[in-house]
Amino acid sequence: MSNIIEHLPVLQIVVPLVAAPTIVLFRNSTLSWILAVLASWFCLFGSITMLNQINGGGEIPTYLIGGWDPHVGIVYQVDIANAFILTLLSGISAVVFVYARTSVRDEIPEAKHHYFYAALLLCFTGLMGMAITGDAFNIFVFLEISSLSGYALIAMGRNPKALTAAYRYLIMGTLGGTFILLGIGFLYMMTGTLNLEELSHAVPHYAETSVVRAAFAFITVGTCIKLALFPLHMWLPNCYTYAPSVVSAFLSATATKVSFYVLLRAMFMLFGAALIAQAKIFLSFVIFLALIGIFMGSLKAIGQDDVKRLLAYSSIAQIGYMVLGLSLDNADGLTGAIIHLFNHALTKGGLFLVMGCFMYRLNSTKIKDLAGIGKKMPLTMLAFTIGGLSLIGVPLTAGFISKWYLAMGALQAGMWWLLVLILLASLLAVVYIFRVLEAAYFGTPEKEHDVEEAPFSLLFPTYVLIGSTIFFGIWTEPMLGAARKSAELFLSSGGAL
Amino acid sequence: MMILLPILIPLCTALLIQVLGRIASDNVRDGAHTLMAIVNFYFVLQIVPLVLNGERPEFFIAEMLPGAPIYFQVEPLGMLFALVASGLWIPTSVYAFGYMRGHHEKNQTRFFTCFALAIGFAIGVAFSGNLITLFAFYEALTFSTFPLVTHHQDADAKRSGRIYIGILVSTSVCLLLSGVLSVWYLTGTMDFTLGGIIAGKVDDPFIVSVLLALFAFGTAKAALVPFHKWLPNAMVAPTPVSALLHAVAVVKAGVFTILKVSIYIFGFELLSSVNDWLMAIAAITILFSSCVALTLDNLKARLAYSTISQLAYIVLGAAMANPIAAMGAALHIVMHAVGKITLFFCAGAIFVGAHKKYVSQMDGLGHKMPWTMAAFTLASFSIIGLPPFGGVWSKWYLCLGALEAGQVIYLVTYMLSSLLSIGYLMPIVARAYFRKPSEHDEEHVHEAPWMCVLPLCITAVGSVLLFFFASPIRELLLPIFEGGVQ
Amino acid sequence: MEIVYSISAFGILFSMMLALIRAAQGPTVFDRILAVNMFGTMTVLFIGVVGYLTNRPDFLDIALVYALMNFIAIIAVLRYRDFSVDPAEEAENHEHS
Amino acid sequence: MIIHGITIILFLFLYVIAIVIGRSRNLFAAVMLSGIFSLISACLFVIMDAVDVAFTEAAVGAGVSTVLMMIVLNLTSDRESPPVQPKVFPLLVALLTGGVLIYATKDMPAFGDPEALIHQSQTTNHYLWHSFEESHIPNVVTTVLASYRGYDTLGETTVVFTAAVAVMLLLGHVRESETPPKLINDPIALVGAKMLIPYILLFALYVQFHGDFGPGGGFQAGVMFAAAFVLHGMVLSPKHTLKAAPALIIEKLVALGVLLYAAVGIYCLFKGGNFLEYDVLLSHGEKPNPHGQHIGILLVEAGVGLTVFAAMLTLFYKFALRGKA
Amino acid sequence: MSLWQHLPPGTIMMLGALLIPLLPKKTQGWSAILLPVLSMIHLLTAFSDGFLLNFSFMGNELTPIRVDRLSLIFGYIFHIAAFMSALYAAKVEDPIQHLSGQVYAGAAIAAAFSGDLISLFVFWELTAISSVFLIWASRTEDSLRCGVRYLVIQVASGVILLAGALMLFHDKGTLAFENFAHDGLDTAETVILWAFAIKAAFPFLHNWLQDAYPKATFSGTVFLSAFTTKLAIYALARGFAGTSFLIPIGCVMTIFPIFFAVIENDLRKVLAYSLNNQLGFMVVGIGIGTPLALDGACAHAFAHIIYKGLLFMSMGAVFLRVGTTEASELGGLHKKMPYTTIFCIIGAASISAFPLLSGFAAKSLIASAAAYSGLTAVTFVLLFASAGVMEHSGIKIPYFAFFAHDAGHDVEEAPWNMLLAMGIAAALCIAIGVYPSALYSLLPNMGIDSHHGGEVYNAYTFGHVLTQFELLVFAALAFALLIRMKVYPPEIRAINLDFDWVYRRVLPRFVTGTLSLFKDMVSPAGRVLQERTVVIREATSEWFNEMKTQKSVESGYAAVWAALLLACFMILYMS
Repeated sequence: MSNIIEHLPVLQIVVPLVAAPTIVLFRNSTLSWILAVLASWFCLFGSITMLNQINGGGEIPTYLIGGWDPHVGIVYQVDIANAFILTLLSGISAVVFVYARTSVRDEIPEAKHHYFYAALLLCFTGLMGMAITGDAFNIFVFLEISSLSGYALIAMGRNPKALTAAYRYLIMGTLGGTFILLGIGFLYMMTGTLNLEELSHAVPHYAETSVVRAAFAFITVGTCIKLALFPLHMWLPNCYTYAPSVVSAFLSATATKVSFYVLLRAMFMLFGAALIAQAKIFLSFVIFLALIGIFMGSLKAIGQDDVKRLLAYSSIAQIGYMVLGLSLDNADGLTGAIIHLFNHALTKGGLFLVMGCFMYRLNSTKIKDLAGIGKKMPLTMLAFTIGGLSLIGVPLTAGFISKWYLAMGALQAGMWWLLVLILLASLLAVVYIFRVLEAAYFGTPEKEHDVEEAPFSLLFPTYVLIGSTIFFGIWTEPMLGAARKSAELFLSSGGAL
Repeated sequence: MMILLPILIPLCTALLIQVLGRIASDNVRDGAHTLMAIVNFYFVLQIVPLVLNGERPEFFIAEMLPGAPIYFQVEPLGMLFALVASGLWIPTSVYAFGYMRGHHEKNQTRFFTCFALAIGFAIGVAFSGNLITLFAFYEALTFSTFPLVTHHQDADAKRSGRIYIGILVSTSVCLLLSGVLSVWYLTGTMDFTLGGIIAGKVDDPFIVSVLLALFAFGTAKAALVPFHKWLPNAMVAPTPVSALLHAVAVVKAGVFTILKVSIYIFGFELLSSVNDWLMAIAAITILFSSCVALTLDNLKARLAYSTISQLAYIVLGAAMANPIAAMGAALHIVMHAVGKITLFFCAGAIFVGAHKKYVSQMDGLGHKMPWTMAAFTLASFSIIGLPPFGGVWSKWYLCLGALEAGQVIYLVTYMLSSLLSIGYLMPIVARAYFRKPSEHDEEHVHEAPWMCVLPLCITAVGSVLLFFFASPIRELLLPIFEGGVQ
Repeated sequence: MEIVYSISAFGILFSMMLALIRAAQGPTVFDRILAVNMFGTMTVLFIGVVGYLTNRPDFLDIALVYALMNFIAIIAVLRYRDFSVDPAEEAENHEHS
Repeated sequence: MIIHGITIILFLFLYVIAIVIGRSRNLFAAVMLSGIFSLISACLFVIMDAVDVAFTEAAVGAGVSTVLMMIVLNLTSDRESPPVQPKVFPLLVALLTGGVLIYATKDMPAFGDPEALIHQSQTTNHYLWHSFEESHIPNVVTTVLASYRGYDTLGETTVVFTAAVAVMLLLGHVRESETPPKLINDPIALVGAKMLIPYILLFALYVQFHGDFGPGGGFQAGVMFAAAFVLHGMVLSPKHTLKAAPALIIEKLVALGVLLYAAVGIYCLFKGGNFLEYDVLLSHGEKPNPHGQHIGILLVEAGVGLTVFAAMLTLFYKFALRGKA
Repeated sequence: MSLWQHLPPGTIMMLGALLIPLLPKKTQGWSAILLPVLSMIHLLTAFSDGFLLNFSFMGNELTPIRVDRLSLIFGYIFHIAAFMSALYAAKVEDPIQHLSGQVYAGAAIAAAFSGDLISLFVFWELTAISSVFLIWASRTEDSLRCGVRYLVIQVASGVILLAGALMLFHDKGTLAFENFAHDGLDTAETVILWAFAIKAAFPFLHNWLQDAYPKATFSGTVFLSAFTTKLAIYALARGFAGTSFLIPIGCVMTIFPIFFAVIENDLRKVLAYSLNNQLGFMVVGIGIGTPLALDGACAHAFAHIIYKGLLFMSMGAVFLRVGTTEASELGGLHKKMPYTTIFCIIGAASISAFPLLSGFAAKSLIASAAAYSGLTAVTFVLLFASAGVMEHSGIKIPYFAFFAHDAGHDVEEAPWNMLLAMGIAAALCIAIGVYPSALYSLLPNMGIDSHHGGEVYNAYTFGHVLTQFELLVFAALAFALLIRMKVYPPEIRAINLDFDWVYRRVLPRFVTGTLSLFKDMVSPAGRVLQERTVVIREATSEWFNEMKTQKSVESGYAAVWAALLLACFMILYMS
């Protein structure tokens, strides 16, 4: 333990990983919460430190777990993209875990609190692990951790439908996980290595083999299931709708994002160089899927009566944006995808936290129950408004930055029509956000409900996230810089996909 | 920092109002509102000497996008717009005080909050130092005014609110943002630069035309013809909103944007090669909306169409791509603002005092509401462009600009529009003064509360004063148009 | 020796097949339980044979585990299967499927 | 050649079973058959020389899974409701996925092909040729599992822990059945089981520690340990077992196992090494340090065993103590 | 330069007028009389011939005050007219009329002293704005509409002036209001001429006059008759003196109103037509453009303001007392309103150019000037027109109003202030007629008759007087004859439409037509869009509902999708 900084990469994972069993050991609600929060804060501190270091031109030395060489053991190789995602994950957790205290007390039976926090931490650990690791199989292991805990967390929703939702997610998730595992297995079979770095060098040599291609297909579909790309999104709406507020917020902000990151990594670092010839047709196919996802998600969001569900569908649309950025295959588009990943996480996380506030006070997130709530819970509603604006992509909010870059990407790719579609789609966001705003501010409640403003312990974390959407919409340098560098890293490491 | 104050003060005012709305009496809240308006105007005035001295005070907030920061810079045009918006905020705040009380409106705290926000964003538009900042505040302005449009919360208000937000946002996102993006993509900069930034970078007239179309139609706040519908719809809002926002701040933000884009993004030289169709559209807008105004009975709707037509004056001025016309356009922002705000004030005062909103009901109001109708008359003259009212000067430069551009037809358009505006404004005056009021009115009509009447008298007098004291405004603007005017 | 091991291996496989058919067909619960039990036994034998066939006698460890597990599984079936259902009905059900 | 023949026959069995399971609406039959399925696959693993996997498959797939599934069947109906989606869908899924998989085999190196890169790679070579000198453990699988890729194993242990947490989260607060299921009134089973349990436990310990030399290790041992308790719970009643192994303690053991594993890693940090760098244990500074490796592997295997055992038992408790809905 | 010299003449009236509404109702009218007096004093004391005030404003060099003889004579007469009108209206209890009347007069005066086109435009428009209230003040439905029409046309004149000024400024860089007729007219100057032409009621542009004047209040008409058109005459004299094509225009102007006047029933409208006809004389004078002709135009304007004011005053008195000026409703008032009758006859005689009355003194100047310039035809036309004037104004007005058949109105004589105003006007008519050289001395060229060796023109030569008498006698004969033979157009209550159908009918139709055209063009698209959105909404909502109902199959479908996608990607990667 000579230098904690030196071990930061692994501590990012180990600290929450250790915290989870510790929580189970102590079986105390408050203590669980404190431990979870501390763990997430530690991770946030760690990832920011690493991000700063890399952003400042430094490098994080490859971390050899068990002291073994990369080709023998497992290594953590933190680059800018890793650090970026880690910062996002731990940042979201650091806020959501704080928020969890009040919300969990409201939604989860006391006796299960410690399990809940343990699962939350495990999920967090899994996602962090997927993001940081430099080993293909290790990705799968952490995917399993995050998925399993995710299923359980979703099932904790009060609505009985939460169980079914979780079950469906389990089926789909397992399918995805299996596909990914198959893909990794195939790759290992052909190359004899699991180290991503080595894989990326080795795979191009075997790009022509059916095994590697099948591996690519499996990994692509597997990650697409996990990130809920249209048409593999079906598990998502119910999960986000019926999960406990904290879980909705946490998963919506992190789970799909990490999957996207994995897809990104696989696409650019493994497949990119290998499949140059297939790039064009492949990309147009993905653009097609992404666009359908964007429009379908937005359109369905418009039709929803439950705001959580609405947000869930909007997530599908936003995922479409990210994938779109990926498939544009240029620096701006990719930057857009990565920064949208970040911004959307903040925004959607914040919005789901707002939903948590409503759940706490109203026990419902149905639009008709929210009628006229703007007056009773002005601060909560203000948070929703800001988040909604960010979702729409209004300037000075984070959402704008990402849409900007996506649009620039479309321009750079010479696709004017795409620019138009992107902008049109963000109008759909206006429609569904304003449906809620209209009801909340200008609707007349069916019956006068006597509710108060959400408690500070909920509002504060909500505002941290919501505020950050504004902060990162104006002071974009650190994150945008990281996103851009990540994009460049991806583009240079795999060649142009 | 100093130039940030006029933007921040209204935003803080919004906050203050929210707080006061909860803890203090309504009078305290509204008093604070007025006070802050005055303070704000004071700070705006502080900047004027700097700008007159040729300085361009600037303030850098953050590098939002690399090379496209959130950045404020005060140049004469923006200074002018800020002066108008913040200056007219004071009478409007007093007026709103009286109006909202007189009308027993609900949700007044929200109203004043959004109001202050809108002013802040409008000044933000004015002080924007580059296109992206301008776009940001333009959008913010849209959203901050939405609650004001739907203020009454009834079905009508909601419907109008949807149209309002629908048109404004869809145009700004689909067209204006595309335009901004394209400019950025094509030129790599978005800073406002005298002489334009596109010139020299893009030479295909088709692309320039498309860009121009994106900006002209994207700025739906300027209410060019296919996208003008939101403005009449916005009239469901309480009158102070119609007055300050939908006659001054919001719509002027639109034309201000077009003006700025034409001067600083396209540059006159480039613009003059592709401006034909835009001028035609603007001219059509002028005539069309004037004609529509002639047929409307609802006073506020009529004024709204009049506003559309007057806005198109400015767009036409901007489109004519010469310094003189642009000067006229800039002047018209001021002149029309003062005139139109008075008209709306009057419409509101009539609503408060007489509960009338249709022209056909306004017989004989002049005797019961002498001050209001006198102000209405004066402001009408100003809108028509008669001397000795401020409207003359802007029209003078606009027409001169039309000649400069070699477009006599648009000179005729301006002239014709003046006549049409007589057609839709003067009958109201005539009715009010020279028709017998109905017997019912004898008892129920009374002058609006003094808080409503005082501001409208002030602005009416202001429209006269602007005729005599227009020179400073010209002095202020002259640096932009150096060499073009005289 | 190898021949012997081979023949026994195939013999065991054949018996496994028979057990399998019974387990698949049923039609009663008892048929299935018995078939599974028998199949487990066959597996133990089979692993033993294969172990010798491939010269890896340490596979017997595994065979041991199988025997244990087979026992436990059968206990579980007995313990948790509700035998109150009429076997005939069970058979009928099977017809339908 | 013979082996090939056997393999083919076993695979045929697998196909048949899979199809029968797919077509059957009788869940009891399906459970029985899936037990057989896992036995056959275990045989296949053995033939493919993946004995550790076969071990696990037998213990978990054939044993504990069957038990748990029986318990579940006991709680619900054993008839599957007719499917909602068109029947052609599952076929489509199978065909498409299978098609891709079959396509993938086109360029696949032949099984056991010594020229295949997987056998030629630096990684494999290191495992095969250097593992003994580095850890003095003859079973390469154990070294890879617990040391080279010990971090993955920590992850897998965490997966088990996660599963346990998930189950506890979902079933943590179930009402216990009011009328406990009837005891098996069969003295043979009772006596047989009672006699067997100590040997199972002993065998489990053997598996735990024999992992260094042959197939076995924490995972398998944990399952065996749990199997003994499960047997106890079945022939007597889960409530009796609870007295021997209180649920609360077992739950804590799940966590403790993971903690033990992680603690080893963290201890390595404190000793100045990297995470899970066993070389620093019992170190005099030399490298490689087989003693350190050895003790490290022993400890983490213990952790794994602990977690797996406790997790399995927890699962059993949660299900077995649950009354029929 | 004192402060007073910075105030253009007439501004005192305008500013003072603003105070009128603040005074007690009874005193408003009386105090209004003071304003022209004060303003006159201001004019006389502060300015002298040749005074110029230059200053720079909005980047333009402006000359808001320029005093020369041409402007002075109009300044004087405008003051006189304002005074008379104010006196006439003194008892009216309507602040708006006093206010607008004074502003109107003041603006006209100021316009006459404007040295540049912007100032001219400002006051030009101000006359339009202020005068319209005098029309509206009748408070009838008719007058309200008419006022708007009037305003539109007046402002149109203003904006055309503005356009012309702009074009001039753009072309030549000057805004000076000088004689534009030196070297032909270019576009800008033509445009300016059009502006003047509207106000001067040139043929086909004249209808506002006959439309509006009869609809104004009885006192308002008096104001109206004095300023607007005469200001235009001033402007023409200043800017277009010697523009020869004004001569035929003027001739037409003198002739055609006669016919309309003869058939018109409303006597005020008759007067309005006759006003038009009188303007024709002045336009001819300006068109001829010789110093004498210009003097004639000015003198005629001067005299005309007085006698036409007088006639309108008398008709106003009738209107006030009887409530109408329809000839068919009037008659026999001479017994009830003897003074008014007398004053009216003086006015009528004056306009008919009886010698010893002002009309004669003025008109003969123009006729002579025409004759001197060798424009024989013009001279004859003017003669004919004079006869026509006699016909409709000189005889018809007094005859039908005060004599003819007795309509039996039992009314009082006009109030004393009105009589006084009429009296002053009548006195002036006579004074000028008797002693024309006083008027001549005020003229821009002092009435110098260059044809007769540079002496002041002498109207009372034998030839002049004789010709005039012959003319008058024949006209009177003709009238008597026509009446006798019952062929004189009867007084029918009807509105005679002439050119004004253009803006009464065509323009509104044009507006509504364009609008409906627009609607036709735009609304189908809008409707289609609306329908489409409805259709889309319905379709999508159906789709939503469908999607909502399928629940349990989702994961099954998802698996199928996954497999399909897998195959797709596989194919893509293989290709």
